[in-house]
Amino acid sequence: MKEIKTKIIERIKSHFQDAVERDYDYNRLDFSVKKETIPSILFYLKDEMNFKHLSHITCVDWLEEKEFEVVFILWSYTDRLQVYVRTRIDRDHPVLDNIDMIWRQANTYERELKEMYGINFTGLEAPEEFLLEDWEGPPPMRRDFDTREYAARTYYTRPGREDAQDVRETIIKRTGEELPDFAKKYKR
Amino acid sequence: MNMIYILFSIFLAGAILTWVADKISGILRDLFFLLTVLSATTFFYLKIPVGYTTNITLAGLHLQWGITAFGWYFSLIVLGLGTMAAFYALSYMKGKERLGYFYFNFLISLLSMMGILMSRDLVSFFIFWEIMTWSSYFIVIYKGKHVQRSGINYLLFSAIGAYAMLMAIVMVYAHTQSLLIPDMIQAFPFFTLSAKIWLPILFLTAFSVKAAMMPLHVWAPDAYSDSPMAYTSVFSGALSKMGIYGMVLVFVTMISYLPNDTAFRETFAWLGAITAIMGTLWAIAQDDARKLLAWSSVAQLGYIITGVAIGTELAILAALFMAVMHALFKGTLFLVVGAVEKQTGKVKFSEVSGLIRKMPWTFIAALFSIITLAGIPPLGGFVGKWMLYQSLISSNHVILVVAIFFASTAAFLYCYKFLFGFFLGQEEPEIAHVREAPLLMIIPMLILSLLESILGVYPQIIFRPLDAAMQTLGFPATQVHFWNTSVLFNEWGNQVALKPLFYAVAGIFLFFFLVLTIKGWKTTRKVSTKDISTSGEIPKQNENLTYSINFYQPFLRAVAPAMKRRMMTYYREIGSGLEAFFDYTRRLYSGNGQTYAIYVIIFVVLLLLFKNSLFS
Amino acid sequence: MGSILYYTLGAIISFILAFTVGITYMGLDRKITARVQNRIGPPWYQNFLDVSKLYFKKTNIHQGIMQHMGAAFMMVTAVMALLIVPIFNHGHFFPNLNFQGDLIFLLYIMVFGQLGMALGVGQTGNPNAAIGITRGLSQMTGYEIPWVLALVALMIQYKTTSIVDLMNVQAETGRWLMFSSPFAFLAAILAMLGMFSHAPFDIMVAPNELASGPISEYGGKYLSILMSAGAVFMFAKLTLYVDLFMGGSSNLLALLIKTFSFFLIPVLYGIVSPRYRTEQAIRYFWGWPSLFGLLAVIQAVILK
Amino acid sequence: MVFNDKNSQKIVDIIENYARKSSLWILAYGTGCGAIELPPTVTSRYDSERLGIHFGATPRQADVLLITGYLTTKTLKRVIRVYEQMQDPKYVIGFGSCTINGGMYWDSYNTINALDRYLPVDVYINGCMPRPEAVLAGFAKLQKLIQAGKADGANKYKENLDWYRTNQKKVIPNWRMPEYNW
Repeated sequence: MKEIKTKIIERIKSHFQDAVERDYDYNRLDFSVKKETIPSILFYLKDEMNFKHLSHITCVDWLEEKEFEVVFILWSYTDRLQVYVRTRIDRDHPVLDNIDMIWRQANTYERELKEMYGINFTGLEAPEEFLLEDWEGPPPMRRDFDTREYAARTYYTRPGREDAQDVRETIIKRTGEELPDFAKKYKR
Repeated sequence: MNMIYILFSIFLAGAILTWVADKISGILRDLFFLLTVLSATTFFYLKIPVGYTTNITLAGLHLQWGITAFGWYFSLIVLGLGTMAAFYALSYMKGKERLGYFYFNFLISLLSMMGILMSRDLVSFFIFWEIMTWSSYFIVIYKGKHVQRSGINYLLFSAIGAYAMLMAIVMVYAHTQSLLIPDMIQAFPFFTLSAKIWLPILFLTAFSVKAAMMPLHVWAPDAYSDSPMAYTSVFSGALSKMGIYGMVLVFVTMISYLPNDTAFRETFAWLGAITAIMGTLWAIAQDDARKLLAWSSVAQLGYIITGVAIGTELAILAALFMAVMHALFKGTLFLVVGAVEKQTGKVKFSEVSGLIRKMPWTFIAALFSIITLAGIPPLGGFVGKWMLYQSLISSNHVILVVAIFFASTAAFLYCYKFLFGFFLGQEEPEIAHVREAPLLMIIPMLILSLLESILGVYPQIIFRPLDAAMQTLGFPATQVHFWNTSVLFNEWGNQVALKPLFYAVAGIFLFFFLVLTIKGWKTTRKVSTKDISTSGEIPKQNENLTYSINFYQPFLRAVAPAMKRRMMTYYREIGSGLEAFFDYTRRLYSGNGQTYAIYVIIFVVLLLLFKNSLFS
Repeated sequence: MGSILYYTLGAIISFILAFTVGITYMGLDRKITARVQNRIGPPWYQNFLDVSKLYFKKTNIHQGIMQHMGAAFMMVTAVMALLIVPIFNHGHFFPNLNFQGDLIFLLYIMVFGQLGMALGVGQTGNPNAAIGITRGLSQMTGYEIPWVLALVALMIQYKTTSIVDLMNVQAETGRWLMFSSPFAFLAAILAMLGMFSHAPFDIMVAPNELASGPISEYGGKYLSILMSAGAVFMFAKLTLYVDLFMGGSSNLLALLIKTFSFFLIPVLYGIVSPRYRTEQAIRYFWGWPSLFGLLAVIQAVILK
Repeated sequence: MVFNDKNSQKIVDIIENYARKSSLWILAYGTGCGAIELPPTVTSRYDSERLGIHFGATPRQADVLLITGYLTTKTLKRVIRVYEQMQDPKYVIGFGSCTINGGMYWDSYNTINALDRYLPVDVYINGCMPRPEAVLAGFAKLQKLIQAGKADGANKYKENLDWYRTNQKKVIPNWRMPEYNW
């Protein structure tokens, strides 16, 4: 496994100078690249390195750094190795290249990310709304979206639950941890 | 003045006038066409009584024209269906091209069918037979180049039949020195054995091509579905019955005198049954309504052939009754397809659905005809089916009964497919503009379907001429009560009284219909076909939920082994084999003088060898 | 006029009898199934409650006139079959129309309602319903073969197509046809499994797969009438089997015992069976059952 | 059926209500996590069929709509349609705390909190999730209500349609449902 990993890192590094690798697990590799490199590195991984399977596309909201981190998770059946390809994009203008010509199923994940985070994939074909029907608010998975406030505004809340606690406060009370600064801003 | 001459002159003059009038004015053409059909029909039934004969001597040949009760019975099919189809055609063909050509051939084909029924000699029989083939061929290729192939197929198989018939006629003339059919029938018992065997085979080959029996049926589905529907109803309803007409004559008059007629009858009965089964299976697999009906015609003619081949009195009765019923319902169904085609422009089940509210009268005609086709009481199809089963059972054709029963059970599948595919299912926005067919098209369909239901309760209407026809064929005129009541009897004395059963069915239906309707009349509401339980999903307006693709897939999977091979493939193989053979023979003509010189020498040498070996 | 009244009265009385017995049997079916599954199960009169509840529904919907009539078509078949099948020996109860009791007519009138019902179902526009119908019709081509073979064997052997005559034959010889024509009996019994569309052959109504198939758009009074028709039809078919193979019955008790013992066959077979796919069901019927039918025909031709 | 006499109408009502209460067909429409409690309820262990309770396949045949857990706005749309496709008389059972006050999803951006604002609930069954015993107890309560003629949620819905519609349209902004013709 070690040799395979080294070989993969070498080849990727030789082709994509901006790739920063991270190796922290037995069968997992991690590359961070610029967002312009995304289609070419994915193509390369699929066609040359045998990472035939796109497991998932997911997103992390780095609110403090004003960035989204989009993660492509790939799997190779021959090497039994998982590769994460990460890229960071601007949170205010989240645009990324559409990759559903590489994997057809990427279309589904991209539509999900579009609805849940508001990331625009250039040239994405989305015939209709996907998971969120009739949604008019901001993308709900962004961390600055206040779901409790939204629910209280939109849905009737039956009286009797006013004492409901924020689960983070309970945890802090029990463990004595410090609440991070960014979290205090969205405290309930 | 001879009445038969007048009848033929009406047809011929009418056809020519229609053709000429087409160049002048459309209305004049339609008028001439309709007048010809109506006047010929009226003239025939008023002026030509059963038994009318006339003798002609033409170039030394003694010919005879006349009408027997048997021919008269078939004339009901030809002229009845012809008139209805003619009315229908006026509206159906409106706005199409080359109408003079179409109407001319339509009339000529009616003329030729009447000619066949009135020929009492083999020469005019053959000539009319050929006219019928050609006129129908011209209508098959009416639509232009893309239907050329089915036309050629049809003509090719008809040619096989015609050659067979011609050979048979020559054989008969060699034996009897007369061309009259009665003479042939009288002389037949005294023919040599080989003639006795070959003559029926040749005649039956000719007739089974027209009746689309199994190995010779391949032309039928294409030809039926490619000609205009107004003519297809005559084509499938009446023209194919000419084959049955001939078959009955052959089986009744010739086969009975054969020493081993049982083998002959069994073979043909089984061919008929196999035709019925395979036709039904292929009909189930079709998506095109015209093709479905065409295969169904093949299958239905299979039943009739079985009945004819069995040859007992009840079996022939059943076959002849079913011939009329088939003309009625298959004629109507083709007209229905024509109406749907005219109004929506589509003939495939997967492309159109939910027409019941748009074309209710067409639906009623289709419903009655389908019930008749399926043989479900209390409509007319049941009478024929019942007599056929009884005749098969009482003559101990056990496995044949089951085969026929399987075919008619499987027929429910395509019956339902026809009604469901066109008229039921979801109402789509694409058919929102569809209107009911014009009155001139609906009325013939409704008249025909009304006849079907009347014959189901009062079959004696058709049994009376049928009885006369049977007597012409030499069967005794027994069971007088049979013709005057609506009770069916079999040979063991079991009976079905149709009238009380019909009233019982109607009464029970009305009672429960009323119960259903009265209960909660105000709170019963009608909803659209989009308001169905789809697990809460709301179907969009343009979303077609009708199930019409791969309709009977499980059934077709179960019978797949039987449908793996098609007869057409074999014919194609024979065709390509022949082509290769001819291609090889063509090389004999090398164009080189030396080669021909060798041929001559070889020929002479061979002659010498033969002469020495044979005649020395 | 008097005879018409007599027949009508007979029809009503036999309808009530068939309805009661049929619905009770349906309830008993559920009870037996429950007991086999180690449940208590519903009371035996549960199906009466179901039918009446459906009939008492305050609102009803239909998708068109054919659906409105579909249930009535089904009822016609059920009642006609009941009127033609002799319920008691010698017709000393109301003979209804069974003086003509013709088997071929019966075979065909049985299809009348099914086709009518299929048309009604077709008009609902529900794809599940149409799929159910295609499966049902396909399966029918399967079980008709052994069933017709069995019937033809009986008809040929005893030279009659009338049910009454076949009953008289059994009365005269004193032997039930299930013993004198065992192969025909076997073929008919195996065909009966499909005819009742009970468990292994119930793919046409598969409730979880097809949302109960043909009846998926039927509710309220329509479903109530359909269930009643099903009960009456079932009783008519059971009586037909009793008449053909057990020599009919001379009193009510014998009728109930005989029909119930026939009824148990598909029920018990169904409880322990999984479900066949359509083509498997068709091939099943064209296998052993048809072979038994052929043997029956051979026996009939030999013994004729 | 028209009975002018009050007493005979009463008798008819008793018979009709008895039939209704003894034959409750559940619509097999599983929402949320509660649907998993139904298999034990209907199979050998608890055997609800002895009370006449079993599954009907489609809304046309069913009498009882079980809301077995939280309802997202997306599912609510379907549930409303299914409920309106059912035939009178029809009953709704709210199942689990999610239907009562939102349960553990009370602050989620896409689940409704109180079912009775959107559909007329006849019986609530408490618990997260209610055990089959509780389910049967809930059905017994519903049967009592039906026999007493008090389970008239459908009428309530019909009479207060405007109020229900307003609530429904508030959470389903893009209202594309076919109109419900009585």
